[in-house]
Amino acid sequence: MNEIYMDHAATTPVRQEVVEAMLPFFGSEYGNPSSVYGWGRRSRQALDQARDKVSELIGAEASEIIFTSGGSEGANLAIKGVAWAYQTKGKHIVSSAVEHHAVLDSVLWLKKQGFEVTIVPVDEEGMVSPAEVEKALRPDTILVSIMHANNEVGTIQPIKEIAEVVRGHGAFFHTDAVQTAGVLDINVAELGVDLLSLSAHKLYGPKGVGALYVRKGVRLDPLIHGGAQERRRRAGTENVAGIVGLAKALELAHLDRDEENARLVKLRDRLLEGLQQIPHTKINGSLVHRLPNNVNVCFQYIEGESMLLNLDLRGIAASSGSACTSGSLDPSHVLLAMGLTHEIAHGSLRLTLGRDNNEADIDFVLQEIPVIVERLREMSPLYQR
Amino acid sequence: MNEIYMDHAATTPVRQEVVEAMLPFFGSEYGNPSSVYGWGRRSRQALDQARDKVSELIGAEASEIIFTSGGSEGANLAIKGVAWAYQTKGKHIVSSAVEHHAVLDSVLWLKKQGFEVTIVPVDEEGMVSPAEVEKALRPDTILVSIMHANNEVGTIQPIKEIAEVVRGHGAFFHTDAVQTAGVLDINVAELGVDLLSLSAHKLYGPKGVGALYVRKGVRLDPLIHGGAQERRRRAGTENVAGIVGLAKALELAHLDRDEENARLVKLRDRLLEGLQQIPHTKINGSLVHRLPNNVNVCFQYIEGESMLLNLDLRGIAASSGSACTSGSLDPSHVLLAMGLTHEIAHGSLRLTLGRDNNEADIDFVLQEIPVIVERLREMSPLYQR
Amino acid sequence: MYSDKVMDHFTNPRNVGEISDANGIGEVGNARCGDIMKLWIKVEDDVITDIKFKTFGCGAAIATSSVITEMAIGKTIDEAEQITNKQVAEELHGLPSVKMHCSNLAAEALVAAIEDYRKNVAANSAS
Amino acid sequence: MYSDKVMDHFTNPRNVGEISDANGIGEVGNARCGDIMKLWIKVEDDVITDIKFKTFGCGAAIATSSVITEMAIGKTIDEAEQITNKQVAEELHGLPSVKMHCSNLAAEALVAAIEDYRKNVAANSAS
Ligand SMILES: Cc1ncc(COP(=O)(O)O)c(C=O)c1O
Ligand SMILES: Cc1ncc(COP(=O)(O)O)c(C=O)c1O
Repeated sequence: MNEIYMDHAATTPVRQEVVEAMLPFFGSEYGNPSSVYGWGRRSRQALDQARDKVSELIGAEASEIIFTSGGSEGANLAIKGVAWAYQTKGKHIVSSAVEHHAVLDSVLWLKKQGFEVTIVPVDEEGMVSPAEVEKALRPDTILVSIMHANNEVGTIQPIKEIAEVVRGHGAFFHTDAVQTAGVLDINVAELGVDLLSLSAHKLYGPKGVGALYVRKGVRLDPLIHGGAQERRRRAGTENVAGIVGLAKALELAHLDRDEENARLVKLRDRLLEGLQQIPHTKINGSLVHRLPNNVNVCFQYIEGESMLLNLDLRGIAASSGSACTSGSLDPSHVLLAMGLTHEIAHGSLRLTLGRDNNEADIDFVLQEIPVIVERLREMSPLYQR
Repeated sequence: MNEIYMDHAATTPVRQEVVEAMLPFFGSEYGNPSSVYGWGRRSRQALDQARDKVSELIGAEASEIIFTSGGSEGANLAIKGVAWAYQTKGKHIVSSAVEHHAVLDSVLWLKKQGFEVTIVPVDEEGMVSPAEVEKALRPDTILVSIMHANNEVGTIQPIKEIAEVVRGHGAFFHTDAVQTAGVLDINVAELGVDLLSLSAHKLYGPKGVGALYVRKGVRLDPLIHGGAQERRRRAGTENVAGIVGLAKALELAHLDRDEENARLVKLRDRLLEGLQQIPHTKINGSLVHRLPNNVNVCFQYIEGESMLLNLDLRGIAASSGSACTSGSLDPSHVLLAMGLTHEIAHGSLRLTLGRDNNEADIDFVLQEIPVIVERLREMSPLYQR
Repeated sequence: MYSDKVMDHFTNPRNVGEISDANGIGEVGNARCGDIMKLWIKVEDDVITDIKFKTFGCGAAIATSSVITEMAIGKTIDEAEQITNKQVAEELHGLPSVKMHCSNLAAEALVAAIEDYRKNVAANSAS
Repeated sequence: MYSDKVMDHFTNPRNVGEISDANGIGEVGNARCGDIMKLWIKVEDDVITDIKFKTFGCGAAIATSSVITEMAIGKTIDEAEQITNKQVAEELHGLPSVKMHCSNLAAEALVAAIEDYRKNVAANSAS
């Protein structure tokens, strides 16, 4: 069976060039970058080069990059690190209702520890408005965390405008750029953010490695204490191979970003158009401020996981905001925050395109989905023709 | 120039079989283990198998293993996680003066957050006595963290005895087994510990991955909040390749552990004996309760980093508790805790052997070191013949 | 994640549909939680002679609905009433632990249908 | 980590040793911090005509000791006194930032030696 992968927002394959860049650091170049001898210096050099590359690609300085174990650690470090370091200045944090759980749950845990939290709502397209953020800010607000683009519905937030509002109030601003790194421009000066987190495995790099940008002058308590690595802000022997892979993947992504995005937008729109032909179907998220690769729809009267299983039986890999895929009872908090009812939110399907997809894939998917939807609706007690 | 690596306590090369086990998970098997489709299920299966293997090798159940980004994260999660989860029960933590900074700095940070800490001293061999631990325990002690073997001087602690003392008082016991995993028996039931952390790159696996054992029933607040991975105790897309590599490396280590240890002990003792011929030399750590691969000596009148640089010029990779290698002013806290003076502690040299070392390496090192020591002493204002 | 037997019932669900002259109908779950099961039974001489279902829900919900129709058919209503969610899961060679509670409503739906049948019988004999 | 020039001075340190008839000796640092530098100078007509050092310390400590002997020799003591730790680091094409403070005591050792020389001269002329 032909397998078609359409879940690039969940993770991406590691590009061959990236694997090749990593391999020496599993082989002969295994030195600990903290060591003074040859092996150590060569690892250190690879690490320095990776740091230079990543910082350059996001418009930062090398000293402003902390390598992490991924997007979740980056968000946790940004949020808890700033909260702990500035708790004497204030204990109020602002975030949005559509953040990834790495952000939301960090913020909610801090709440349990005595911080105060305001969660800003979104509109029906999943958009955060700068005015709502402004309303939420207080004199004791120390940090605002709003994601760059949403991982479920692909809505791109007005980060620049929000950053301006936040800066005006003297709070720090973190953005979770896990879904946009390698896709959109994440120049930190342009965006005006103080902290930005990204993850390699979402941009054709390896799993288990990421980076956190921290603007010079912003203090952080470490999440992981210990050795003096990463300028004492993140202890632990560096994942040299992974970090080299991250830098290579980000570099490759930038080489043909514009062409690739244009190609993806075409495929995406073809897919969106085709899906809209299915009756009782709702497109989720903004059609204008949208990631080039994201399609998110709800098919009324059916449940997402049974959709996914049927797609899988036909070799199509996709994802859902269905409660059943996460083992919880509630469907996607993102779709609910956008005002969808539980019933409809349960029937969501996310298809996220990538480098390995082409028109034939889209056409195959558009041929299969209506059949599956029809079959499941036939089985549904909610559906009356 | 022939390069001889004698810093296996710092990091180890990844074994070829381990790299081969990892490769598929960079290539075709890139699925996110949380996904329901084929790619996801295959990644999940690899993850489950790795978890089964690791848990089996340490005498635990699969559900008791949390995969981490390394030894530092493991220690931080164990210590802060238990501290946060049980802070209403008590706020007192006990550790030792010779712990790795991942443990020491976690404990000291908690102190800043309002916990109370007792640091147990060690004897001149770097040994923690169960009686000293007992003395430190209080009714409000919630956690004790004592390392299994020390990374600098190789002293192996009486973990079983300490664990018994701690259990008798109803506190939890964490051991940092980063230096012993793959080398000594770390059966958690035998040892009687509640938490145990290990790191892949110290046992011929990849950097940036580790495991934390948490006995069933011990609660932990996550260090990294977010997705439901690792039974909600450690969020973030799993480093599948790294985890597979960790399991493979631990498995391989167990295959010939006894033979390899016997071989290393012979090499180690040959090295120790040779170094003792050099005048004004002190062997550090226990000669009886010692890691099979660890040699740690102080050469009076000279400083460790200049020693390392000279060794490096002859192709020998080693390490030192010298202040100058860490950028601090104080030499190794471990050597100072063992009662060495600053002067002598500055002149320490650590040689840690591994699978790639043989007798010829030992003889070469024993030929070079006396020359270097003599040369540096000639240059030293402290040395009078 | 799912056993082969679950996948078999998911891909080839038995007894999908409605029974126009059913004498018992049970519906459990709600759309809020993402699972609704509706069962139609035809009971003759206290024996379930026909049974059909419609389900809105995940793979486990569909498979448990399907398998319980096979387990119930030919049984007396007293016997059928004894079927537990646990037995349904066992008949499917197990369900993932996260699915045990939220998506295994089949036994409850069957009980609801039998109760509905009994009510109908009582109403008919009273009139 | 270290520049080639540092490594050159570290591997081939210039002017190691003592001067038996030195007329100025300077010693700075302490063993506690892991760095001790001792400098011997021979001054004739206010010019440093010979200089030697012994150093206990790391690579940077040895290299800075070595290079300052080259920088100082042939200079008048007034000129030599002006040499700063920063100039020593520059002469070595830079030092790692962690080494700038703890291991670059060379200029201070030279100043101490010159002061010792001045004291000796004063003492001699007084007697
Ligand atoms: C005893 C000990 N604990 C913890 C660590 C930290 O492990 P990692 O570098 O994998 O974070 C190390 C090594 O650096 C160690 O030797
Ligand atoms: C928006 C967003 N933030 C954070 C994360 C977490 O990244 P990671 O899985 O690398 O920890 C993800 C993906 O899982 C994401 O999509």
